[in-house]
Amino acid sequence: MTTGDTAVADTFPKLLLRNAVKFADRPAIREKDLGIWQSWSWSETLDEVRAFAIGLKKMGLKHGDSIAIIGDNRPRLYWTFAAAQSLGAVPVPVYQDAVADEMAYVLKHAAVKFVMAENQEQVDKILSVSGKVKSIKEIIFDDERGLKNYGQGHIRSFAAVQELGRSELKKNPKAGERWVAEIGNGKGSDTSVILYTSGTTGASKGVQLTGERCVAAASDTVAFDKLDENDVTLAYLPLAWVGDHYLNYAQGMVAGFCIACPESSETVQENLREIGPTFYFAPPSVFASLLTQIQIRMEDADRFMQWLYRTFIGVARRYGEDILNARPVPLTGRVLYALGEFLIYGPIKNRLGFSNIRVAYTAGEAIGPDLFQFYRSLGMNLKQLYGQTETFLYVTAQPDGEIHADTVGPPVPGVELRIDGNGEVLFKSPGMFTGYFKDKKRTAETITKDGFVKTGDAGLIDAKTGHLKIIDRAKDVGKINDGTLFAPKYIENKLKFFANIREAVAYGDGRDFCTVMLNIDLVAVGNWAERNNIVYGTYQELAAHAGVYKMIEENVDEVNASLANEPELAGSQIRRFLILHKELDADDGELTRTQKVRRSFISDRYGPLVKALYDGSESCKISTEVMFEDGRRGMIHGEVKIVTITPYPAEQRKEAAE
Amino acid sequence: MLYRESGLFKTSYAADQVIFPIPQDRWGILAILAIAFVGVPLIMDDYWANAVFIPFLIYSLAALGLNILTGYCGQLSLGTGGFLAVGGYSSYKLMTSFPELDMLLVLGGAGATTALVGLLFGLPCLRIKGFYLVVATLAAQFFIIWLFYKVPWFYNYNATGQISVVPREALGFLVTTQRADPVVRYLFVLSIVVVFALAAKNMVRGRFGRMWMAIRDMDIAAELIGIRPYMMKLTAFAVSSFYIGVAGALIFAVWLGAAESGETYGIDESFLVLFMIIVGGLGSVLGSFLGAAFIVLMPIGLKNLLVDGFGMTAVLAKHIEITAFGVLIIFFLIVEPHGLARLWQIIKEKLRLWPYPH
Amino acid sequence: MLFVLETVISGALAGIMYSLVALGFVLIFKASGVFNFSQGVMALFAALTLVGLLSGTIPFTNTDNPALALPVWAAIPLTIFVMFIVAVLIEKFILRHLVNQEHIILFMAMVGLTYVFEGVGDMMWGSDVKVLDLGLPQGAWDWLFDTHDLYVEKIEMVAAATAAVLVTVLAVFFQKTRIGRALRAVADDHQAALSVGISLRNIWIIVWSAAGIVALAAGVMWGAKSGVQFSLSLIALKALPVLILGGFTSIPGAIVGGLIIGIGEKLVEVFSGELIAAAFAGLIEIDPGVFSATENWFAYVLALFFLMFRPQGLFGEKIIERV
Amino acid sequence: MNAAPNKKANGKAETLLSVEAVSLSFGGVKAIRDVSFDIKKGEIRAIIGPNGAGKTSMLNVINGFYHPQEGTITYKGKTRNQMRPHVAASQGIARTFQNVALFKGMTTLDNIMSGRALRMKCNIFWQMLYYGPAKKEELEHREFVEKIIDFLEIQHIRRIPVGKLPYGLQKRVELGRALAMEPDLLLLDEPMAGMNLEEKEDMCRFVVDVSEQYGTTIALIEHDMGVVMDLADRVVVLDYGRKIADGTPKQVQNNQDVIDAYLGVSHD
Repeated sequence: MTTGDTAVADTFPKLLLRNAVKFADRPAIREKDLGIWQSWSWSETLDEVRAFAIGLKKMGLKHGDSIAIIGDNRPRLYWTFAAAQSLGAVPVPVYQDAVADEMAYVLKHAAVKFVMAENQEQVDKILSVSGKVKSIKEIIFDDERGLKNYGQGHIRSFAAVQELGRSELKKNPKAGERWVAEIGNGKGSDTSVILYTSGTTGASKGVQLTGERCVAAASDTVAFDKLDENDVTLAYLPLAWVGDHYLNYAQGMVAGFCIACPESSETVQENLREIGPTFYFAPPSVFASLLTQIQIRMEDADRFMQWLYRTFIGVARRYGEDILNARPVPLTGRVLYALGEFLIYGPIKNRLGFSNIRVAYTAGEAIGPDLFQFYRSLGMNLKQLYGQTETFLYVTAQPDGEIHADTVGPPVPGVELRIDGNGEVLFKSPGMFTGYFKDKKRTAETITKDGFVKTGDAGLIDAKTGHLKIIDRAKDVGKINDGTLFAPKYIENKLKFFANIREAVAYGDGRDFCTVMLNIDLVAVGNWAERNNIVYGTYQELAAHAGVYKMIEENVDEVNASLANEPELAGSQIRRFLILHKELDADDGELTRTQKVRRSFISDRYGPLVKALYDGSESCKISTEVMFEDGRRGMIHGEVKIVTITPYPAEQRKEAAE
Repeated sequence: MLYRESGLFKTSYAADQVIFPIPQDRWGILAILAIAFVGVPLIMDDYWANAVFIPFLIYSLAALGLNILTGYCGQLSLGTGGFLAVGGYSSYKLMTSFPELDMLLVLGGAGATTALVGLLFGLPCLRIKGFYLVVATLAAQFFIIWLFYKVPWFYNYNATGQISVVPREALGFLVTTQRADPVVRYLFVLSIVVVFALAAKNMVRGRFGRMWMAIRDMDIAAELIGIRPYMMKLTAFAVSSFYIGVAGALIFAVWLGAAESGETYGIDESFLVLFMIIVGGLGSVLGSFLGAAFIVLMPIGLKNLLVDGFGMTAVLAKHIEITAFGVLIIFFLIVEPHGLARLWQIIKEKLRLWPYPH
Repeated sequence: MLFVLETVISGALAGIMYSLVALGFVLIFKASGVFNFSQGVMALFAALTLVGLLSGTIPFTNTDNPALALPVWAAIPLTIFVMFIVAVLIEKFILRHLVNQEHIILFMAMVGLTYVFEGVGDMMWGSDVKVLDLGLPQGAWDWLFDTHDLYVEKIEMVAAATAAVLVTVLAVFFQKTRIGRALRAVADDHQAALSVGISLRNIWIIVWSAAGIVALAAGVMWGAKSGVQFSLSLIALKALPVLILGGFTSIPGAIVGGLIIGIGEKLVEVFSGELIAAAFAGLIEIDPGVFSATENWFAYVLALFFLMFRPQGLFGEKIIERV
Repeated sequence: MNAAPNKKANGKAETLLSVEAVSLSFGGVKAIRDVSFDIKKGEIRAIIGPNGAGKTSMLNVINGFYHPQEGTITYKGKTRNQMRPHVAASQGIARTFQNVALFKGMTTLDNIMSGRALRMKCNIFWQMLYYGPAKKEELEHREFVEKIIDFLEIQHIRRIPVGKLPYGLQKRVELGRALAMEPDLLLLDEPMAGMNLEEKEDMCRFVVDVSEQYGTTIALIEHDMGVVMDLADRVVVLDYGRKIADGTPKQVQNNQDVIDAYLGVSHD
């Protein structure tokens, strides 16, 4: 078997061949299945991939064909990436919770020939759109349950394809060598994967990434965070998202670490605890909901335990981050912190599954400073990064010891960064994409003449630290009629840092003042309601409750106080707000699949509410069409109250700061 | 608080089914064993051996035996005293008939004999359930005691009607009579109890344990999934009696050195062992130990407190002890019918969830 | 032959004692499904209390003050009152906390209660053997002895009469009175009992008081004959086979069962040794003396055999298993 | 697990069990009167009827819990009228109960493992050592049981004592225990009783999946007519212990006697 080292291995299949020798018996992938963590070593992984790849070849998958991969994080789906890449075919992961129509668009756009689907649910979806997507020739499924009677020629199981490959290997001893040779001939400049962005606006775009660039980018960050074959991650992020492909698949291949697939999406928390990863990524929302969970559970604890918790969390706030950053800390602080580690931090990290974490990242949205510091003070090395699909994730990341809640760190090694005239962040990176698939026009719009990629995000370089700070989407930054700068996301994030507020949509560009629409957090507010004996049946009822409004009003007021502190933004204090009568939902198109707000869509959908926010009315009737989980449609009707708030005068900034 | 289970995962069923899947538990058990085998012998003398450690260990063994029958298989028995007597007397007969026999074999023989007797008195369980079975076991209790009292062959025609132990060795160490070193006697009993406890744990966590518990929880359903209730109940009788027989032999040969059927192995013993498993926890190996410790140690503690501490007369202390016994039993049944083992489980669960309340 | 008759009569009279204790069991079992293992020691406790009151014992001091001694007519009602208090305490501290528990748990609680009775009884009244003198006639019944050459103790005849009266009263109570019917109902269905308008707790108190009175009767009879001492509590164990024979819920069963066991064990005790020795004569030498003290186990073995063939008892109903 | 014979395609499947002229009475009460019907291999056979029609008694007769006074039962070609339940179990008859009959003190895993009782042979001495054959056997069967747990989607309650589970899950565990026996004939006594709509749908799916995936023959009692019409290949209707109709769901639905029985027309 040919082996190469990283310098030569410029594609993932080559890395797989290397790992099968270099880390032969070390675990490559695990999956919680049938009650235990089924594990495959790197050499076993190679066997599985080889059999499947040769089976695929036998079925007619060729260089340049594309194969869609749809499903949860399963070893066989990961192997499909490697197997396809080994044949020069292009894997196209698709969000598994996408409805059939969304899926059809991607499948059609990528001219998918093969589909690897996780289970019956996905196979059924594919079959329902197969009329529209003529390019599909073969469907392969992983979980055989319920698919027994789908035994027609072009639908077969993963195992059957592997069987095909194995019998070929047996019949034809050269097949294995030929396969290895084929990998050796694979070019790093070939497209390795096409990742479709979920697209905050318009139809999704297929970001083409090449093997050599992927490997280069991953190698840089593996070195940056000193990851090696002893690390473990939990692979729970959607396969179709760049984060999973980068953090788990690419870094796993480069560093040779083990990725662990949870039993199901419901058991992620539990599986996380079992696996105890050393490297972990989660968006801020996950960290926020974990913190909420901790707080809620601690509220039920007895008084001694609450006292203990509060005391030692206080200790952690005082000393924790300094200890983590290796800054000088008085001896008493160290002793108290060690005691806290034994009594509180250790157990909490243990409950969360964070005991073994060496490096954790968060990204995607701004993270609340309190939230960020909470985890860091517990001794967890949580850092921020900024990235995009187009750059194969990393643009900037915080190095150990240089951590700030409000920055996303300096550019990672190899990345060039610049901010152009209108504040937009541009970069050039080793992992950069080669273009949008079948979309020259938008490719040209995004890549500048000198090879920089426009991120569409507005940001600035912090003068003191040299770190990048992201304010908002470049195109979303606007002006209030009086000329004040209006950064909606900045305001929204400030609101969302309150546990009670789940989503916020701010308006103000081209208007006289700033207003917001809010979603309350059903868990946090529901818990509050329970403690205060407030009975409610639905989200709508709870959201309209006068007590809830009062509580939220206080939160909004605090945000205003903090905005009043910033001269540029004092004018964009919130004057009026309302609490939406339904939760914003990706199924209704209000959020993207990555849970980002689709601002313009929401403005259209809730036009009457936006109008009411500015016409001074006290309340507004609204009817909204919603889609239920089973695909049925229905209407929600309601009357939404609107509250007016007095802003702080800008001169009060000093007092408010105290 | 002490538990750190994050990062603890099983990649095979074998690893998932070990007795103590959590490392902290494993270390805890190892520490206890180390103390028991190395630490305790350092302070061992005749008083500690005879008053505390040996009775505790032997009763743990008896409680284990009864727990298999009552706690796991759900068959209530008040014949423990009688079965202990069978163990004691058969060990005596074996020791006197075969002077060369190693004590380990004597114990095995005593256990086997008791198992046979247990089987015999278990036969009615085919038709009898619940309280009615208590009668069968009481019949065993009284009949056996009567037999050993009335038939002189059993006590080798001694004028006293008692049986007295003779010096015997186990693997070359003298373990019986007062001439034996208390450390040796203690270690001998300890080793036997550890082995039997391990075997019991293995049985109850496997196929037999499940079948016994199935019969305990719902015998009709058990039969409909193919378990033969009669066979399984008899197995439980046999295994349980084996344990109790060995315990009975140890009571006679290693602990007391002499025995008389009605005195040593009376109906009170039956209740005592039953209390142990109630207080300790029905259907729990750990509970058998906790229960035995509690029932053996409580009177000692109470006596020390009342007689030495408050200067009460021994008679009054005895009465208070009896009352306290009754009150504690009732208290346990009301507050924690699943015994000390459940209490430990709750504490352990709290430690695992720490600092969360649930 | 006369000796046989004498043995039978003596057995029957002992059997009545068993019946009295078994009656207490039945009462409680019928009404609460609780197997009151402490019935025997309750009899002991009742008898001790009575003796204590009669001789003016100051509780917990183990000293008598003759000035405080009560006459029989006052001591008996007072003892009954004490048994009522005991019933209230048992309900308050034990039964109400164990509602809906499994049978084995209730049974064990009763065993625990046995210990409490024993300990408290000893502490209150002292643990030495007491003589109970109620002025009941002692000695043999001369008339029978003179005319038929039968030796029967008067006290035993009194016991038999008392038992007969108690049984009759209880039977009437259960059959004819509203409370009695409620008590029967409660055993089958707690809800049904509630609909009669008596709270479950009161029912328990009534039942336990009644059982206390029966225990007192048994304690007095047994105590008058053999002195009040710990062995009295052991007749509780004898009541168990009686119940097996008679059925756990049948009052007549308790009586008949008591008689069968009383007579049976006396006959076996007296004659089995000789019979067996005779049967094996010539084959092996058997000392008839070996077959003495069979009273200890005969009742259980008889019950055991009985169980094999009629598990529901003489008067119990056939159990149909359902799924 | 045996492969599924494609029953729909083959109308003349062989008979697995036939009940002939069976009568059963308790004391004077006649629970079943002269009932005959058969169950074909691989089908889902429903037994329906109003309350007290003798449906559960019929199941009890089939698996040997009750012994009919008259009539015979032929199972796998062998005729019998007396059989102990554990013998029925050993011949491949498994069942669930109307009121869940689980082992309450045991976990989900142990409950389903206990369904493997018949297939585990290791003696008690190996068991005491938990080593060698005993361990091997435990692990093999554990793997099998895990597949059932996965099949029934009850992974999250694996280690929870069943007494603490909600009713719907208990029913699922009970089905799991029956499946662990790898039965040829599965008797389900009102598998959906007391469930909410969602649980019912799940259970229906499991029953269909069991039939398709493992090819198990199923006889089920069910009150929900909708469920019966969806699931069953053939239906037998009992009323007051008598058989009043037998046929496909459609035939039975249109049968006048059945309509009368369900509407409570008097029986004189």
